[in-house]
Amino acid sequence: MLQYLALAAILFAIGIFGVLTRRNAVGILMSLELMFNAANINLVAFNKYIGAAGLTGQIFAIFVVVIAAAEAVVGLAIVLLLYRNWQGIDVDQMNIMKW
Amino acid sequence: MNILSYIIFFPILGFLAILFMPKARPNAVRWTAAFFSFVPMILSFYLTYDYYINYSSSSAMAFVEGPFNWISAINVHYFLGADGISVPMIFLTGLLSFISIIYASFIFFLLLETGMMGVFSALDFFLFYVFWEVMLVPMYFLIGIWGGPRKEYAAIKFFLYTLFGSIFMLVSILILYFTSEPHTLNMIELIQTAPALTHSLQLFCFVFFFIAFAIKVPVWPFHTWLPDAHVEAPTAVSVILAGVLLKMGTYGMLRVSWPMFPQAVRYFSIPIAILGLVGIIYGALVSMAQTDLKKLVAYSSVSHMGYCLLALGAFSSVTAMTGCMFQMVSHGLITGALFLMVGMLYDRAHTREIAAFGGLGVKIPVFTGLMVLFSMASLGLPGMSGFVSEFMVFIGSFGSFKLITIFAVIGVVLTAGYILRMVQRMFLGEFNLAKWGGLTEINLREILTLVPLAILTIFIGVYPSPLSNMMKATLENIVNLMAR
Amino acid sequence: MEAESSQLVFYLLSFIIVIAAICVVTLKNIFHSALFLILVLFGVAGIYILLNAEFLAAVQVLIYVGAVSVLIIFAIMLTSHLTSRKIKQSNEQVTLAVFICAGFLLASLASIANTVWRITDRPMPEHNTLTIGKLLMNDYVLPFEIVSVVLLAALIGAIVLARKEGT
Amino acid sequence: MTGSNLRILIPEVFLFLSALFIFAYDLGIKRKNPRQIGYIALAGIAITGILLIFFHGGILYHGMFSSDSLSVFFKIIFLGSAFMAIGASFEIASEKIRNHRGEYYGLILLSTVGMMFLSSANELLTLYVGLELTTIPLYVLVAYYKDDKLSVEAGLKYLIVGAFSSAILLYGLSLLYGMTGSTYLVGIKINLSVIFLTYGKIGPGLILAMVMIIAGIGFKLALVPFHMWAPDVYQGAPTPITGFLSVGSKAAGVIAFSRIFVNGLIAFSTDVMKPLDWGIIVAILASAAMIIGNITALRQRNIKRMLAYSSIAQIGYVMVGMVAASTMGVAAVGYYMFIYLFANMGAFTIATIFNDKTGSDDIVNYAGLSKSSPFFAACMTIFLLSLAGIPPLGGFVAKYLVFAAGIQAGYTWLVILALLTAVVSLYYYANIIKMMYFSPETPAQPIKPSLLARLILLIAVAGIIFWGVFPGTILNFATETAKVFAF
Amino acid sequence: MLENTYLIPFYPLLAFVAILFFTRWKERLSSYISIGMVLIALVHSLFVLAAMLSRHGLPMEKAIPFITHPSLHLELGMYIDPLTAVMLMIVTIVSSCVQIYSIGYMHGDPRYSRYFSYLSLFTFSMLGLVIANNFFMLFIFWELVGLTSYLLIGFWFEKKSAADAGKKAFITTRIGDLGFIIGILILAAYAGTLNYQQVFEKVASGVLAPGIITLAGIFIFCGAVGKSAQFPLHVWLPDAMEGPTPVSALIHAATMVAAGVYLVARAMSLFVGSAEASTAIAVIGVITSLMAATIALVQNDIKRILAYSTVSQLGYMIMALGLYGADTALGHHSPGFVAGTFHLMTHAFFKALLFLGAGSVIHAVHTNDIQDMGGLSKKMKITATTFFIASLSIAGIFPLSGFWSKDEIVATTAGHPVFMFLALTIAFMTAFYMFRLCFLAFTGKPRVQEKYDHAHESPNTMTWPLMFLAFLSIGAGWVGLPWLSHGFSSFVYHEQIHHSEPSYILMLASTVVALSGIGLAYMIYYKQRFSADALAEKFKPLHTLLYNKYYIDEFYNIVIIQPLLKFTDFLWWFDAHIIDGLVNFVGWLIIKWADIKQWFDQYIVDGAVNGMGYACMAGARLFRYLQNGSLQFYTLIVIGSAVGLIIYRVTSRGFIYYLLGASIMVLIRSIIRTSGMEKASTETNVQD
Repeated sequence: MLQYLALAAILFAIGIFGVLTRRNAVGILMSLELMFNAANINLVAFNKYIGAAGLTGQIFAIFVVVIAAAEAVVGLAIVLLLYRNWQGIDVDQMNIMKW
Repeated sequence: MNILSYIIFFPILGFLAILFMPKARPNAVRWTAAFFSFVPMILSFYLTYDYYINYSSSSAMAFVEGPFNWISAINVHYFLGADGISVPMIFLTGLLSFISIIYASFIFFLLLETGMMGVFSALDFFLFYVFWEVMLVPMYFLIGIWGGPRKEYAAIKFFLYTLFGSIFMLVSILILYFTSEPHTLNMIELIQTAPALTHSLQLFCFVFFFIAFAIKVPVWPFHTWLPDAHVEAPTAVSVILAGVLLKMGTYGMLRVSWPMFPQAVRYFSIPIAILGLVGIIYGALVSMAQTDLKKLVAYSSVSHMGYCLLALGAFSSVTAMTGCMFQMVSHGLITGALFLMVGMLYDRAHTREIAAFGGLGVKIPVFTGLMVLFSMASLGLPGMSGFVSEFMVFIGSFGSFKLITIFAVIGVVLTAGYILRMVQRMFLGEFNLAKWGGLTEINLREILTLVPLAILTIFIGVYPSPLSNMMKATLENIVNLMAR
Repeated sequence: MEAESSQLVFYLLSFIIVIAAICVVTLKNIFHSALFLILVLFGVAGIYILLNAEFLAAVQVLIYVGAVSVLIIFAIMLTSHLTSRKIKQSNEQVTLAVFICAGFLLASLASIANTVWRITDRPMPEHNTLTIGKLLMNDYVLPFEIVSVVLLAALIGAIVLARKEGT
Repeated sequence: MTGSNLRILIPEVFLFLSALFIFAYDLGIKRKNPRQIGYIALAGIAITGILLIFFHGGILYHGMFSSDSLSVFFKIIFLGSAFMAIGASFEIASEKIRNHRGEYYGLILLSTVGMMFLSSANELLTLYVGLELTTIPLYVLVAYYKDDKLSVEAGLKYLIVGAFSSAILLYGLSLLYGMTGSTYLVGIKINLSVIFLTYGKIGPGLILAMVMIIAGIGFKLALVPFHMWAPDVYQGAPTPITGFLSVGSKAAGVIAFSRIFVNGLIAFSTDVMKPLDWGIIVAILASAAMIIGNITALRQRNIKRMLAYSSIAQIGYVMVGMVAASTMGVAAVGYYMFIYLFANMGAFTIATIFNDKTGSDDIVNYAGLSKSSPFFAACMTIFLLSLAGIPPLGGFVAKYLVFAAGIQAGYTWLVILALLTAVVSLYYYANIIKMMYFSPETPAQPIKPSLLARLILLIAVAGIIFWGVFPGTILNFATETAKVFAF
Repeated sequence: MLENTYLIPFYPLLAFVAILFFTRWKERLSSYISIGMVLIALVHSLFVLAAMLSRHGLPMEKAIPFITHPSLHLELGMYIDPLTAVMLMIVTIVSSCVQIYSIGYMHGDPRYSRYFSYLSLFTFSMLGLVIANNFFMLFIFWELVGLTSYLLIGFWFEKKSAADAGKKAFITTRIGDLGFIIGILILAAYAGTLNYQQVFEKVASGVLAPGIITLAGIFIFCGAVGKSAQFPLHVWLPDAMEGPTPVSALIHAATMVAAGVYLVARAMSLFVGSAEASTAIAVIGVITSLMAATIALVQNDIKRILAYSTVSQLGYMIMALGLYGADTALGHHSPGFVAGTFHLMTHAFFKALLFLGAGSVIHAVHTNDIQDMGGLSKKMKITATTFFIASLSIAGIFPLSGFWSKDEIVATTAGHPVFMFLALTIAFMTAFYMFRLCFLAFTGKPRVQEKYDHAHESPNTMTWPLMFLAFLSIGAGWVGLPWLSHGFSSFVYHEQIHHSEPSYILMLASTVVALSGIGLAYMIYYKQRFSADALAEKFKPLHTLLYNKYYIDEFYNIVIIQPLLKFTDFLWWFDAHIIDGLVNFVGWLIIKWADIKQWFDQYIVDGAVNGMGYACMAGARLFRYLQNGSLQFYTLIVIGSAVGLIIYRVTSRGFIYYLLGASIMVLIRSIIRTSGMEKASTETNVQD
């Protein structure tokens, strides 16, 4: 089981890296998907090895997939707004408010 | 009979009433404010009289109300009562509040009065703390709105400084609450149980309470808010500030710290007395350097309240404690009057620079006479209250601290020094006709505000035993509690 | 034997997922990143199958590929004039990010390795798709309903935001 | 299976239906009267509140949804904050939100539905889904001024950081599930102790899980250091939404936190289980929140940013009650949030109105407000003083309770720190009061808020004063909620 | 009448109140009320004296409680014994004379009524002081006396010198009172009471340790030092001459300054318990006396001469009392007590007369400088005559009153050769400077003609008191004639009657000394055999020293007052800057922290992201536009701190590494950014 967890951790870390470094808003959203997937791997792995009696983990994962999609939808809508307002989606530009 | 509750909450009614009054009629506001502080004053007089006649023989709380459940979840009760140390303070508060409102009818005074009266009669720690803090806000507004050129600085400094002090009190209150079994905030019960705390915890709580009270007093070196607040505050506010608010610190010590932490007081008695001594000398010396009359009076408060602390250091002497109480009352009367007079002068001359005046005795003899009277009272002239209190402080504390008291006596000379120097530079000497020719003598209203203070000052100085008897039983009880 | 082969498959899939994920977060061309993301998602679906979650794998492929195709469209649409240029796609905190990610990885791997896991040897039930369906309609009907509201909210929100106003 | 108990879902369902009705109504009736929809939303909230009185108590789906006193208490807070946010929105609805007014109100209601579900959730999945339902409409609402760069930027920041935190939270939740094999908090609690009793240890995975969950919920709470988004988002978002974020959304975080930690992980609240305890972590974060929040607020010139930092600090105080993990602590947290609802929503309502009338969020522009609009200034003063914790206002009792709980739990250092920072906080609160009252300037024209806004302000003021002086009712209720947790 | 002695102080008090509140606007009436009341007091005092005589000096005491405490009982009361009765007489007589005299002297003064109210208040205080039965009450009136003397000295407060003098008097005496209070505190602490008789009983019974008695005695004596203008606190008295002359007569000759002597006499039972304290008193007394006498030799201001003379005479009395205490403590007999008190009485009369006479002169010529006078005896017969009588009396010429009392003092020194020598020296000098004054002022040619022309005899209200006092100056001493059954000493005594046998040798010696002093003055200033100026020139350093009063004022100014004022200024600075500064600094620090944080955000955080060199760059704005990924920085913080917390809880050492690593990263980042600036900027250009 640990190998799955390790995979999830690595994937999660890569996702974090993406969120931290991607300048492109869509890129950040993609990285977020990686993180959600990593968590899902965890859930499903646990479901198999620990919570075998039920399917809670898998069901959890299904919900996560749906929610991730919902967030992606809203996220893309906001990205669209960004594009309208800034003519670009480089998040480095989104720094009017600071300090 | 809920006389204490009436005294406390009547002013609030006035505040609310005035809030809903049309602003266009200042006279109506003035009369309403006067009325709503007049009634508590009369009640406080009655209370004092009643206490003196009927209750002063025992140390038990009189006029007790409660304890009624207030916030049952945290054992907070509505619990009021008055004894020999609170009754004189209530009297003083009632009198000075009315005088201040007569002098300048700021409606925030009514809120302030509620807070002050509440502090002096609360017997539940929560209630005590609430009233303690409640005063800050109206005071903040009073200084901030109507104050002098640096009012904003002074107001926030006062607010932050005293709040800073009181948070330590809150921590201690909570510790006391949780260490008592069963948990209680009842001061009377805590006085019985608190000395059973471990030594270190007692010291801890004591120090925390002390910081809170010391800032209010103000004890050197926590005094720096005071000159700023006083100088910037409008006259009537200074009166209340000096007359009542400063007394809360020493009142708190007498009511809370001393009976609850006798071991800690014993442990710290010498440092306390030294702080008092430093306050006396330091305050007097710094007063001497002042060029602003109001600042001079303000710093003299530091000096005078030092006597209280010195007396409190001599915890085992009833005489010292009585001296402390006397000093509180007398300082309230005298400094209140002095601030009033400074204000009256300022209203006319628009300056408080001592050097700007000279020889005013020629032009405004009545004012000068009263000023000299209160100055003399301030420097502890026999026949006036200041002398009795200082003398008793000395006698009481000499038993415990010989050397410290001897040094403290030097304060008497220093006080005479700066007071006389002030009187001489302002009222004696050559009169500058060109500059102050238009100065007017004080009017009847102003005289009437001062006369009660003068009469009381002299009365206490000449015939102190009523006041002394009023608080004797209570103070003896405190001293006995201290022996635990 | 079966176990060994599944191990092999796992490592293969893992390798693909990790490499693809790294590509997703580092490639300069956002379009390529998106394609690699699809690869990752397929890989994860494979992992799900390994973990006896066939239904989830199907959901993964259906929804994610749907969602990600939208992402790709967006990516192309919004960055068409950027992708052609060779510009940095990552910002200035890369090294710090690497450090923190490494820290996270180390910490989490160490934690996971030292933690007590109560691994049961009971086998997974077969045909769990049916069970999942039943569960969703019974025990998990409440979150199911909530998630439907989430979707509704997301849709309405997206429409509100995305719509161009009267101009 | 527990069909008879389905009635406890009625308030949530009704609120959801009101939202749907608003969407439909807005489509059908073409916004002749912009206020109409607002009133419908207010009515929906009010009726939901009434329904809540009749339909509560009981559990559904093995405790997945439990309508206990704790949840009811927080639901009242959510509904209150939604009510006040919508009330305040009237001021901006006519000017700034020309289109999609219905969606605006509907999304607020949907978010509130999410909070209500969240507050009842005793199971990780429901909790997570409820949290998402709370958050996703807010992403949209924050960016609702679509042509305003600030608002969009705020939306982006909120979305990215929010989704990021959501993923982190999910990772933590998955670990928690993996360690215990259960998503029910009761199961988690039991299984963890079983593991500990069986194996003699649990392992650092729990730390990983706890920190990840704290980080995830910390986003909702704007708890330092997960607060970085808050000032920007608060500044950019429409002001009523900012208020809603700072109260409703925070309260949602608070209840999620208390459900997971104070209920599920209660065994790990003290250092008995060192290093697996979360108490010290939260205490550190709380102190950081109080310090950073209060100090950074000192020099803010924008009232919304200032209130953002202030609310960052406020959550630090709440967390002091939380780390106490006791009956008193939970009661204190509940009471705190209740008063905070009035004070903070009130302050934001005033900021909304002020911005609407003057177009400015700068504190400098509040100068002399007491002369032109005394009522307005007086209300603001009371809100600020309550936030600062000055008696006899509610904020004082709230702080008192929180600190009492802290002292009781032995966190004396934390309480002293909290008190010290409270003194600091007074400075910036008083700064606004100073502007309003002490400044010699006189603004050109008085600000005349609408009747509804006045009413809301009056209710908030009355609530702060009344429940400050007589905290008994609310406090008893809050103490009652603590019985949900078995301490 | 004896039982009602306590009423005596109240007569003048009544006058004070009446004048202050009711008759202030009617000047004549005010003065009449004042005088009437003091006369009533005088009559009452006479009755008291008579009653006292009739009961052979049996004391009586009466008291009411002031404050009652278990540890301390303070009371207000009266204690009447012969000493009290005599003091009452002295005070009321001198006061009456002075008040009557003042009618003329103060005529036309704008604050005429107030002057009389002050005089009444002073008389009240002085009488209260006299009848007190305990140290506490004594102290109360002691201070009130100080206050009224302040008011009276500074009566012409428009004159800066007068106001200054009043202040100086008050403060200087208060310094003495400091010791007095401490003495009282010691008594209260160790004896537990402040009542005279109870304290004395404890002293006599040996309850109090000798050390305590010495300490208490010396401290109480400090009060007397201040009030009686003894060295080193004598500096206020000469300055106090700025007040109206009758005031000088009343306060600084007859009554207030005598209060110190009275205190020593009153507390004699205490001092006899300690030879050390008594000796100290005697030494102080003689030093004062000698010093003041030498100063008086060269002064030119008529009132100052008299002032120094007063100081000198008071020192004389103090010395006598001190010697008595010392002798009695050692078991010897001594006439010192009687001598001191006797001289107190006679001195009161002739010194009052001298001052009033001086006032008469000043009234006439409007100058204080005796060098500007001369030949006034022709124009002012009564004044001149009475002045001469008083001078003879003070010089100790038989049979004037001064002779008898002075003689007793000299007799007291019999066992102490040094004291005796000094006493005689002082007597010589006294005679010399008094007659120097007389001759310069009243005889010879007028030195300033216009002043002389202007001079005239004073009105009757002024001359009558002069004559009455002259009569007393002559005859008051006769009550103590050794041959008339020792009238005074058998009435006023301490513990036991002690009559000193008249020592004719001593009488002769002192008369010779006095006469030679007069003779020398006669030679120099009347006959002008020697030139005074030449003498002054010859002993110039000494003359300068004396003329400048040993530079004591200057010494105090330089060593005490100026440093003190400097110190207060420093403290004020200290308070405003250091203590307050500390408070403000903390506040400033907190606020600054916000700034620092902002600065941190602006430069460090940005810098970490943007590169430190951003501030140095010319195209900083452009660069900033490109960078500041604040959003991602937020996420960085979120995950970074989460990871930090995890590591912190898992392994504390790892946490340190983590922190270290993170900070190194930030550092490296900044360095890289600084060096890699150009690349970044080119990239910017590409994008644009």
